[in-house]
Amino acid sequence: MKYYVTGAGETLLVETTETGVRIADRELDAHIDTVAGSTRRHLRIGERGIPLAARRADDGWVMEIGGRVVGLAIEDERTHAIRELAPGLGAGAPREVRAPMAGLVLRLEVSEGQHVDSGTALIVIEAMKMENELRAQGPGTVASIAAKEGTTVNPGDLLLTFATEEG
Amino acid sequence: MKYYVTGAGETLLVETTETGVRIADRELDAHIDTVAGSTRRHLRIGERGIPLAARRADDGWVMEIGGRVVGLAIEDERTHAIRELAPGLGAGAPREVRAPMAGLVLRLEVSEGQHVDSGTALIVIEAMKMENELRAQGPGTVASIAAKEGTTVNPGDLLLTFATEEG
Amino acid sequence: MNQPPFPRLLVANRGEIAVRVIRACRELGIESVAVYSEPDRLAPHVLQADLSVPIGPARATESYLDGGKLIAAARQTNAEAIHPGYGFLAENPDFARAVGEAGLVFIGPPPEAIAAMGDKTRARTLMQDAGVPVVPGSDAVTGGQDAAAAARDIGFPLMLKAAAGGGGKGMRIVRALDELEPALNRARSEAEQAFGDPRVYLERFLERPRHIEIQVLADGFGTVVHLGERECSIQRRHQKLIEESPSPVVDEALRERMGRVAIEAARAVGYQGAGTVEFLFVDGEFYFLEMNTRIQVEHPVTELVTGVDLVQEQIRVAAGSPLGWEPDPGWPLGHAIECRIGGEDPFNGFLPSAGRITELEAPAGPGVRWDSGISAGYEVGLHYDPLLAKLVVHGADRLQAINRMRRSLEELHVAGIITTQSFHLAVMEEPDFLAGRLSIEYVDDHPDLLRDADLPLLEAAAIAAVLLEEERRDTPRPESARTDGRPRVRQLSGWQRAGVTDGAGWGRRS
Amino acid sequence: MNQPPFPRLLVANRGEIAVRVIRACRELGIESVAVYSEPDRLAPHVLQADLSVPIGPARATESYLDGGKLIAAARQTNAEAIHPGYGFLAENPDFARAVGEAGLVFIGPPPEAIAAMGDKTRARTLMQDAGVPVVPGSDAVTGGQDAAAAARDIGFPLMLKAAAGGGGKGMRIVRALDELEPALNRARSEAEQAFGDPRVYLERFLERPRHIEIQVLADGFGTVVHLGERECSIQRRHQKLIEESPSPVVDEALRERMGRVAIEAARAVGYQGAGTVEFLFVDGEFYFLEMNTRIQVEHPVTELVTGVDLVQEQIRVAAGSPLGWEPDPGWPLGHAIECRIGGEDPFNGFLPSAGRITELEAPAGPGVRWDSGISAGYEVGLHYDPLLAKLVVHGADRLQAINRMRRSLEELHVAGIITTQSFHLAVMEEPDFLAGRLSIEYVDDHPDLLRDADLPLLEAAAIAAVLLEEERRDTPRPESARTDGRPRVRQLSGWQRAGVTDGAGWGRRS
Repeated sequence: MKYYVTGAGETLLVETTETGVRIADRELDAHIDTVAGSTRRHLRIGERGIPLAARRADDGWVMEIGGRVVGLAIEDERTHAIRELAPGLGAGAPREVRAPMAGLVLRLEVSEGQHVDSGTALIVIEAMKMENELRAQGPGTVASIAAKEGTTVNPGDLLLTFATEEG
Repeated sequence: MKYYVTGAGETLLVETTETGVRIADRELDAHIDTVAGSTRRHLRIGERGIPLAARRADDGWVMEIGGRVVGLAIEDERTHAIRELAPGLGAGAPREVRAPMAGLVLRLEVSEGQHVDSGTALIVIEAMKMENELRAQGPGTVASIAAKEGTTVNPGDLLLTFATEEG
Repeated sequence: MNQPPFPRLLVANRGEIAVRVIRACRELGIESVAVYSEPDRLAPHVLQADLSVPIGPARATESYLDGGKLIAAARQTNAEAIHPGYGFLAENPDFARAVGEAGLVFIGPPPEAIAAMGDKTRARTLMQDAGVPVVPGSDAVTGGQDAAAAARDIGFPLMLKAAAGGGGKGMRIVRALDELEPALNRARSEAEQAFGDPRVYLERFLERPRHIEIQVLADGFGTVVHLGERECSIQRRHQKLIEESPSPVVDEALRERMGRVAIEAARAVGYQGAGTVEFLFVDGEFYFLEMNTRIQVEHPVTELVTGVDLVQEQIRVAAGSPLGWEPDPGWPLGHAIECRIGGEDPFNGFLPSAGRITELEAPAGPGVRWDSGISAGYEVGLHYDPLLAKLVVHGADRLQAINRMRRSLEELHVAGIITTQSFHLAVMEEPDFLAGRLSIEYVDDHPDLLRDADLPLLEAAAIAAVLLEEERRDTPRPESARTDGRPRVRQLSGWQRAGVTDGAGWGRRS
Repeated sequence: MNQPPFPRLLVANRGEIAVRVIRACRELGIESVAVYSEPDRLAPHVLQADLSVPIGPARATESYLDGGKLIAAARQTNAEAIHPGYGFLAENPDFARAVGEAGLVFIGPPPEAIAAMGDKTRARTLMQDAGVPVVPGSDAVTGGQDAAAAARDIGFPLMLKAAAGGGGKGMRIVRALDELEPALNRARSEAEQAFGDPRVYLERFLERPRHIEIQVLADGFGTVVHLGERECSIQRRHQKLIEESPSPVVDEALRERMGRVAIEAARAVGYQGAGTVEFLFVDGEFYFLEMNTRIQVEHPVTELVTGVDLVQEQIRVAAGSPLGWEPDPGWPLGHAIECRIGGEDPFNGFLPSAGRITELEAPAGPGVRWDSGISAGYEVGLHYDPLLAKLVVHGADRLQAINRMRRSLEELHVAGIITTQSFHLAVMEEPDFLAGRLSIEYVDDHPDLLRDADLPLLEAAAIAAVLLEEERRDTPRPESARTDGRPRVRQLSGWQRAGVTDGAGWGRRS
């Protein structure tokens, strides 16, 4: 089975085989074990061991590897093909901006319908006695705002939806 | 509610009250908390904190406290009274000797019907490359033997039953 | 065991420093009393203390910053002394005075010494009088003309600083005369807001200095010793991240010179207990920055290269014992490095990360010290400082210490929250750090430290994810069916976890 | 990082010492190769190594003791060197020779040095020739008459010892002439069984000696240095339990004298690498016992009081580097103590305790080193040595080290198996230990160390149990109903968990 794995701005094609995986034209003898009662895993590629920790996210995996945390989205070949064949499916669709931590909504910096550029401040959340500013990742239009100033939010709470543009 | 708690050769009477417990004529303000996701507990007697770990055993608790492991049997008042009113219930009844660890049964040192004194060797189990000898805790007669030489046993497996005598 | 310095001592703090002080008490035979706010009811410092007293809600002003409650808790438990740790009330002269007036011993210097060092312009004057080199500068200026005159004397670029405080508040760099007046107005208004005191003074601005500080220890009999230096140049927004001892640029002669000056500085304010004299160091010259009148976060690196337990000595001296020993001419012994492990995401503008720590495996083995205020199952909240633990290593030399720190950082496993572990790992491989080329601009000068995971790491992660995905798909999933074909993670990830997949998008406001 | 001594090294061991060697490799920039038997597939040493190779089933003779498999694993992974750790094949001259013949570097002394020290009578003779004091005794005796003649020279009481081995096998104390012949026959038969070699020799029996040993380190250029002593008197059936450095009875002059003798002993066999010369010490005199030609379990106490990483030095020297440094006249620095944490129940005759470690919180903070081969979730089996971890502390003096060890032992929390933690805690409070009054009979001389929990502890446990019981009864229990009124725990506990509730009933056979 072929999978498209996306993380840290890269998409990698990984194919599973009888004895392991194929990646970038290399056949690797690869196995993974779970350490009992923990998120720790032991990936073996040939004799090489790579310790990591993995937990499942919505439709992918969050990996702790080499002291880093990497979020990876996974699509199998069929899903990937369907998405590729339906261009524009994602474009212009509302994107959700969610709270990455608990805190107090100090200020909304934008209003509904406002067009923003990449880097525009959207919202400021106070946590650990610091003000944390969320900025737009790309150009787009604010579709709706769910957060209210002066209220507290929890991680994952919807803050606002945002229609991005191609490009 | 009154409880009889037996461990390390002592039996203590502990009564629960509105605010804590009564023990040996002392009223103590006592509370216990569980540390999330672990067997660790925090017992507070007044302002004093006593860290311990507790797990439930068959009819009591195994406590790790001050670096020691203590097994405690608990009876409530009613159960205790019933047992006290039926003297001799336990006396002469078969007592089970169970394997305290996994290992190989190297030798049976006694046979069925044999009378033994306190300290007589009953059975030898090999584990961690050492021979471990189980000895009788008091005088009695071997009622039945479940263990077989040359077989492996797991912790808790019945090895033999033993009829003790009073005294 | 010898007679303990006090039968019972209250620790007026939380987190790793409270655990540190409680450990010192246990080793000295002192009963420790912890205090806790509501969310800290089962925090590690409470679990390790002999006694504990609740002191109010999460908000620090109603608990850890309420001196009256702390003193009442000490009285209630018959504690004879209070250790303030660092932060909270540790450098508040009024609290120190109130503790003494309540008949309790404050583990720290006399209130007058705290007050003298707390007022930055007064401290400057005191230090100048004591022969301690200070950055050329002015007294507090009253207006634009006054400031302009002082600026001409000092030269540009220069720095405006609040007289009443530190920590970056009310600070402004001024590079030319025409910038002076608007900068002065802003700095005065910031200082007024932050400290209730608008006074501002001018100092020459030093380009890329190092931060080097001297640990001192003074008893009540006039003995003041120094325990060498710590280099703390690796900072982010005036918060130290990595400290080491000895400094790569301090030799025996310079150490002796700085040590003598630090001792003079301490004597000038009648110091007692453990304290730190901070200097800026540039072009072979050092200048007094400030004195911290308390134990510091980074004290373990000095403990490792001297073998002296600073917290135990601090307590012994406060109990009226003489120091009773001399600094060893063989110090420093080897080399020590500390990395502060914070609950912050270094690839995401050091955004605070809170949540339950589901798994924790601390590094261990030769030369590794782990001072923490966390444990598995502990809930990291957003109420207090994000410092979770300090990873400190000791090696025969700087190279062995660095290699040991890298090995230890690789061993550390924390699940449930994001920590600064990966930032520290990047520093341990960065050529300027390896060469000891440091300045307080180090973090800003090395933006690559905050770059994302590289390709080999990503490939390994991708292979692991695919193998786990196959395993998962082979296993029946009773709870939730798979969703439609849209790759939700990919779409969301750029927004929910910006920085991890698409580059940093969050930042703290400066 | 400097050039690593080897690009890649195979660690022919498991457990804490394998983890220790792998950590040294990481810090030296060497890639490590772990080997593992089937049950060790996910053991900590495998998880920490860069590469790993399976070498067979649980039984050590088919895995960790199979030299051919170990050499094949090194070849398969292109490892240049093999570190044997301690135990298993560490003192097997044939294995050391085979490693060399396979073109690999054995991290240890030449096979000839291992062989010379492995034969106890030959070693005695070599040592006598080198001027090393040995316990007065005989060569191997051939029969009763021969033995009786030797016994008359030596005097009673005396000791019979196997020429081919150690560890208590084939040892017999003889207190009078008429006991000699039967004891000789039994000792010869035991020696034959244990070592395939019936040769036995006689030695004067020393009453209550201390066990004191000297760490040596030798390079390939003729430099041999010593790193001071370790006192290892606290033993149970010839297994060390607690070690410390310096010894409470060794002063600078004695250290110098013993160190010189140890260096001579090492030179006499052409020693290279790290080794230990063990002595019995009584009435101010010391006598050669044996030389261990490998790294020892208790090496960390020496590392803490010298700052030298013995495993790294061992590897560097094996790679052909000269030592390149001199012992420091300031050694020992402070005081270090090690407690071996075994999976054994000290109140139950040190009965082995196996099972899954469900929770593990290791001690930490100032002066604490934790060297372990376990982690939470790890299954402790019965196939190998019960040593799980070493808790080592470093203090400014012996008192601070003891207080630190007690504090650390109180912090240690292991759930799922029983450990020797409580035994060590009892020793840290025992007056003879506190006063440094030690001998190899210490454990037998202090049976109270193995007594049960005292009343205050029991009261606290009872209160906790009752509160938890009420909490439990208030909570619905879906799984099992309560049984009849008979107090089953109480009846069973005396039998199932003898020692915890009714006094010790289990013991290992001697």
